[in-house]
Amino acid sequence: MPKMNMIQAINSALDVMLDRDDTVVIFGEDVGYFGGVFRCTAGLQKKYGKTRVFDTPIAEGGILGAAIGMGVYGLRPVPEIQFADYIYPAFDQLVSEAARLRYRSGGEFSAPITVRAPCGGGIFGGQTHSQSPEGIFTHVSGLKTVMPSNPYDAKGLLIAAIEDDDPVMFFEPKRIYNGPFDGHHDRPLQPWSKFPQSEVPDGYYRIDLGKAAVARPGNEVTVLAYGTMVHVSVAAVEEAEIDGEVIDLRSLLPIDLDAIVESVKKTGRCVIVHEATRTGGFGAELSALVQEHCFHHLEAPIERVTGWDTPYPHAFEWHYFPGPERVTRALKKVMEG
Amino acid sequence: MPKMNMIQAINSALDVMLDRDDTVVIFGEDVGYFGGVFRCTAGLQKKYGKTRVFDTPIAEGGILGAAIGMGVYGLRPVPEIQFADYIYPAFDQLVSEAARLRYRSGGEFSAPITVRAPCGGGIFGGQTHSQSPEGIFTHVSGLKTVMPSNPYDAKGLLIAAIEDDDPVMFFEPKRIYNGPFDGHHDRPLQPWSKFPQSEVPDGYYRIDLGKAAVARPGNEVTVLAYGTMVHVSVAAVEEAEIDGEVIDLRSLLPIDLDAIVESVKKTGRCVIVHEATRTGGFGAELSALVQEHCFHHLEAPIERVTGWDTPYPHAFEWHYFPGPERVTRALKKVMEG
Amino acid sequence: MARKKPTSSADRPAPGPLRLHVPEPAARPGDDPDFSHVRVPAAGVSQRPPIDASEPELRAYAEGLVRVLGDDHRAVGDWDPQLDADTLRRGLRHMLLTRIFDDRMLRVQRQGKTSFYIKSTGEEAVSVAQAYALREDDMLFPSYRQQGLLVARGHSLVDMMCQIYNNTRDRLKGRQLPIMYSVREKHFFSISGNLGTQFPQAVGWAMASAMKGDTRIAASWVGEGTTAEADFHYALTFASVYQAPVILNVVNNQYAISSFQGFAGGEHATFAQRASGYGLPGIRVDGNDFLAVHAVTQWAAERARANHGPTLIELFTYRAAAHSTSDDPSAYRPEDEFARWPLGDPIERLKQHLIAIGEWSEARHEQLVKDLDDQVRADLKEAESYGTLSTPPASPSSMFEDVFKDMPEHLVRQRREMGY
Amino acid sequence: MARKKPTSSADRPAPGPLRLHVPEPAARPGDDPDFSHVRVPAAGVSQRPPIDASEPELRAYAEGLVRVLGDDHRAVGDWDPQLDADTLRRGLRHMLLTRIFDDRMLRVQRQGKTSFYIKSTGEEAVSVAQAYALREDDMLFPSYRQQGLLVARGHSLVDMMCQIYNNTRDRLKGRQLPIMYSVREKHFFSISGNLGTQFPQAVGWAMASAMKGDTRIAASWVGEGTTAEADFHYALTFASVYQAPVILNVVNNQYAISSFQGFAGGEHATFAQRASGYGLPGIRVDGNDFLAVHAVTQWAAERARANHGPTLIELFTYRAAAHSTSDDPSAYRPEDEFARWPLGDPIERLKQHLIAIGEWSEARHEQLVKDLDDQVRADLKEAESYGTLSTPPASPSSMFEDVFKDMPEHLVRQRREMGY
Ligand SMILES: Cc1ncc(C[n+]2csc(CCOP(=O)(O)OP(=O)(O)O)c2C)c(N)n1
Ligand SMILES: Cc1ncc(C[n+]2csc(CCOP(=O)(O)OP(=O)(O)O)c2C)c(N)n1
Ligand SMILES: [Mg+2]
Ligand SMILES: [Mg+2]
Repeated sequence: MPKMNMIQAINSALDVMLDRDDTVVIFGEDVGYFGGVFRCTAGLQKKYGKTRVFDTPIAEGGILGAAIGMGVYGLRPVPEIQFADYIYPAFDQLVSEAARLRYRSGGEFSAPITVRAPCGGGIFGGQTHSQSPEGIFTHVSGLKTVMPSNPYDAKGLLIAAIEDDDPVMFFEPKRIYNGPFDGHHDRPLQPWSKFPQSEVPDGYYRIDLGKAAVARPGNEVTVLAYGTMVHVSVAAVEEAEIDGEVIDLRSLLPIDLDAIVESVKKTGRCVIVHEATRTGGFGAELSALVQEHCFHHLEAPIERVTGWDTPYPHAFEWHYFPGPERVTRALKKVMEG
Repeated sequence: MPKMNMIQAINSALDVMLDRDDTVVIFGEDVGYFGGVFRCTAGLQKKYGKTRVFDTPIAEGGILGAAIGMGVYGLRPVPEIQFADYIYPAFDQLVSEAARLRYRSGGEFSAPITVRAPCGGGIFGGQTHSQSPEGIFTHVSGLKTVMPSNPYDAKGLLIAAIEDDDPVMFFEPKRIYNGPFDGHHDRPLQPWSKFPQSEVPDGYYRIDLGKAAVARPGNEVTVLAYGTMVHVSVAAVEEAEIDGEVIDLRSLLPIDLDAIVESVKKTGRCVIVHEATRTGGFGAELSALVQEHCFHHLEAPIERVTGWDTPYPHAFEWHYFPGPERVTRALKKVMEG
Repeated sequence: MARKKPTSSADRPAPGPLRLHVPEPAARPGDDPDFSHVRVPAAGVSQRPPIDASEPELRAYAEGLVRVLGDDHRAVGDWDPQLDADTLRRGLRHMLLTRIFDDRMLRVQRQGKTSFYIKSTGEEAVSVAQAYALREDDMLFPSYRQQGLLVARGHSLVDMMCQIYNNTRDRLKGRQLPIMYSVREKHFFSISGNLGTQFPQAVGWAMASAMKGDTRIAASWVGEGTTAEADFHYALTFASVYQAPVILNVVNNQYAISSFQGFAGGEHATFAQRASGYGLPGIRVDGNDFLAVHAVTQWAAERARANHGPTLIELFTYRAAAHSTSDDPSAYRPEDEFARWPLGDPIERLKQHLIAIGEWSEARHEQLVKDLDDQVRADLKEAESYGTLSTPPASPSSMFEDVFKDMPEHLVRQRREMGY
Repeated sequence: MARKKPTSSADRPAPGPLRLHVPEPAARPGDDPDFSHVRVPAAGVSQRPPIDASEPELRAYAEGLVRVLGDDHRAVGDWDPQLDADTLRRGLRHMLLTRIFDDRMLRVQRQGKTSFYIKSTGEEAVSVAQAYALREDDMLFPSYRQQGLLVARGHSLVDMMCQIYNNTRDRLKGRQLPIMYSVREKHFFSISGNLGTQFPQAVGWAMASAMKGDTRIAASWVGEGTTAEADFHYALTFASVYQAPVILNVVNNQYAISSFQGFAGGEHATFAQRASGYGLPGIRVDGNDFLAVHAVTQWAAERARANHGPTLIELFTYRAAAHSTSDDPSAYRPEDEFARWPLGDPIERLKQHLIAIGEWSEARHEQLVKDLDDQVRADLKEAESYGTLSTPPASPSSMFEDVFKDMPEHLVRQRREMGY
């Protein structure tokens, strides 16, 4: 089995889908000839030609507007937004159009697009190369939102997203493109090749959207996380020497409520971890869901460990980033609570 | 004391501020000569001239971009977005610019703008004249978000918003412009003039942002609501014959956590009501906050009564709208739970 | 280099204070309508250029006004599309049908049978002539004021009425505001309430058609007010970069709700001129001249289909009715402006043309109006037999469908919570 | 009306399949650089128009290229701003200082002392000459590649370095990526990481200045790639509608990261031409010609200050360095393109001009380079004495400040949660 990091796994998913389905097209800023600023589309234009993989003007709203039109024609566009922080100019096309099209047309038209966007911080990118805007999209009816945490999942989920007949926001935590960063920024990053999730089949496979995975089984407390925070949470659980169960949500919408409820009912305690700002983040929804469905099983208040409610401050990146120390503190608190 | 409906109270607030502070300027689509599609700016251009109150191109992003520039110059712009549903083209200027400017410039520059936008449904406006996007903005660090529920508050909060040195999203629930709609769409609307909150002083006064109000005191359950839903909630409490305390949040960010916690600690039960879609809505944040701060006082799971996670369907407006019947059901459920 | 000017503008004499220019229309309520700023060239003076002409060669068309129907109601000049009399009569019929339909639907809205309506009165030539100049399977991305496209493509009025009524036969299942049609089999895209979004979508559709070596082109419409939105710029940029086979139409009906076209930039350039900045041809056409609209659209369609790229057409017309049933134009413009509009009424002009060429008469016209009125009444009756706003389509539980292709668990739970 | 054409295009013979056009630059890595498509008119041929000329009179300027410095290094023609030798030497000094600063900061980034850097190499005339043509208190809304504006306004390099280092003297308190300066006292607006947002903001600022009867104007800069963003369109629309006193600059340095300017629409029109579509003058200028840049900017500033409205200037130049320290241009363009760039190097050209008019020498130049290098080294030493990236400014608790003017309760709680 080939070993792939997350960039290679994403590239492989795109390659597989371009090959299987000639309605799949890929475009975005610098994705064509150059192969993307993170190299996720490297080699694809050469292999599939300029009408399947191409560069675009710097106009995220135009990219999405055109993608929707292509989707209506019958293609499956996979546009890239260079950084998730730059998705806002496309917000109207996403929220008012892609998300609403099937509904408002009574099912006559739809836009089966997959928007890929690198997200998250921890790379000293400053406030406009570090954001995690997933919580804005999960509030929008009609969009699916996915965030993988490892190469194997990234490929399987991306293939499922492209095959999905609804618009999917596919966020790629750039901090773990090369290895499962666990928040210990002062230690060397371990490359993906040292981990089993880097064993990625060359060919086609899919992971259905809406199914969580248990990243680390446990009995004492449930940790809900996704993306980079899965690795931070696993590290924190190990370091706290608490038998925590870390659930990797993978898909935020649809959400695997059954997996969450089952785990929390078992453990009676819950910590939610995400990198996005706290207020109104997806952690709020998770907290609400857990207390709605597990109220009588909860033995302590649900804790949220998140980015602070500030922009991502460049020099204080590691104070902002919700690292293992903060997760550990929350774990201890719920164990006492 | 003059009697004002909400439109008149908003118009009065704008009038007072235009008069007091010559840096206040008002603009937007159809707000100048015509006075706004809801008439909130009627007469103001005539009174203050075309360089204080004027029409704009149909370009919400341009309106906000220009407003920020004016704010940087030293003005206090009060742009109107014709419907909250049309705010998305301005999203980037709001999120990446207005919200971040003070922070990223280390306090050198800021944009003291107040964005007025009618929101909410119940007027058969269909999916693009009915939305309640406040939950998207409360997730954005650097923005304040306000929603009044009556004429007196509307004027006092709008004046405070305009005087605020940070950007404020000021959402006006259009369903209650003319009277305190309580969700009984099959009964005639009572005009504001029949209610004490329509007694609005002509002159200057302000209601500080971040302070909730008790719309109806009670002991058995706390209902958290804002905008139109305050009236729906009060009606539901009365009809359910439950001694509920309805808290009118007025300002979502900053939020009056003390008032919420105090009430829930007293009642031990909580129902959250908003018109926006549920998943990731502001209700999720409220639910998370309540369980974080009142966990040991809660006697039943917190309930959320919200718009469904669909676009606002024109023909099924009253099935979508979270009316008193649904709130009553939730109240009964938490009383049993 | 003998004389030395001051080295920095800071040394120059201080100029006077700056002033803000705020556009002002020529006439407001109470004023006499004033269209003296509208230059109306004679019909027939503009030459039809070859379809592969380059943008610089075409630049004059963006400032001109293509007109075919002269004051004597004869078709003149190079742009005359030389349509046969049957086609012209069909065009007249479709324009009239659109107008009668609009009038009738306004009335039912006033009766409270539906919540909202938007008329296209005065702009019927735009939709009908443009539909005629396109192929039946070219894809249309309209705004809310091109109901004439559906009429011209022979779509069932009953079906349109059922959408307006949100009744049991509403194909959009009660989800949309009246007139926000979507008619897939007529290649008529779902209308959005958000202005302008369809413009880059049409370009994307056209790009896809080109990618796939198809022969179908796309056309889209926005109002002149909407040109200020980002989507207009995206559409022109993408259309230019990829030379997409698309026709981008700006219907300049002089108003955007209460704002005259000066607030969209119309004081300083025509809307067709916007195109030249992107290296695209912009053509301005008398939007009330059925023949001119047809001819210009056909030219643009041929150009696009032959891989010579996109065209922006400005259709110069006048919004004769209120913006919508929520609007009262007497608050912001003189009441009798339409009567003084220098380009007249598109229906009247085509009628007079047909009479002038001996292919029509007042009597036949009167009969046609009556027939169409009867047809609309009959259709309305049928539509009402399927219910009006108070008779919603199917079950409310259907509101949870089509959010996604397959209903996710959380919507199933919410539907159950609603009692289904 | 004898001959009848087919009545609908549907009856015409079916055309061939559509094709998508995807722009392709003239040369890729491995190819010989090819600038044969760049037309370079001789210096001095363009006439300086009156500042109140109307847009149609100015249209040719959008396709031309204003040039003052001839091949013989002499200043020729009507646009010659006739700056005195001191000013020219100061300009040379500021351009050189910018370049040396850039080179030095790239080096410290490579040493890991900061996380990121962006050079402006080859584009120094844009910032420096434009700053000279404006008043000191005109408001600047730059992109990330106009550090030369700060240099020209005499801002402290140490202060800039401290921001780049995010050290204890970083006036932005460690919040921003390096080079995202904000310098209020120099009327230099906070740079945004989001492309283009400053463009409509500059227009809004200028509108405010006009509303208040002020005399200060605004200027803003975007790259040619950024013209595709909505904000470019908003800026031009609002500037046109309100005739705002603003200068909107497009720095066409041929590239947007890896994408050549064809992906922004440069194959079909110049970027200056965009302006004409809005009824605004667009002027294209040799961006590597210090005198031409100064002259055109001064013209636009006089025009704006005299209430004749906004101007769009396209500064035609070449991005000699990588996009940023995160970029490697050898992957997408020939290595030796800059050497073959037909408009040369702005510093070299001004130097040769000064030599040609007898106001400079190779020896003085060498000395100047050395002096500036020493200055930058000394400044760097001072800046480093306040720390580098690993020495953050103040306490991390400051990260909760300035989100709002007054810290709301929830941030106080979060700060406490962080341990402060
Ligand atoms: C994004 C957005 N902003 C504002 C509106 C509200 N609105 C609806 S129609 C309209 C005027 C449009 O004018 P124009 O483009 O000239 O088209 P016309 O109505 O004249 O056909 C406005 C402002 C909207 N629907 N969408
Ligand atoms: C909204 C947004 N989209 C994308 C980016 C990523 N990005 C940063 S610079 C750049 C290229 C800009 O090119 P251009 O406008 O030509 O300016 P130049 O770098 O050449 O000066 C891109 C795509 C961004 N910063 N903001
Ligand atoms: Mg219009
Ligand atoms: Mg560039």
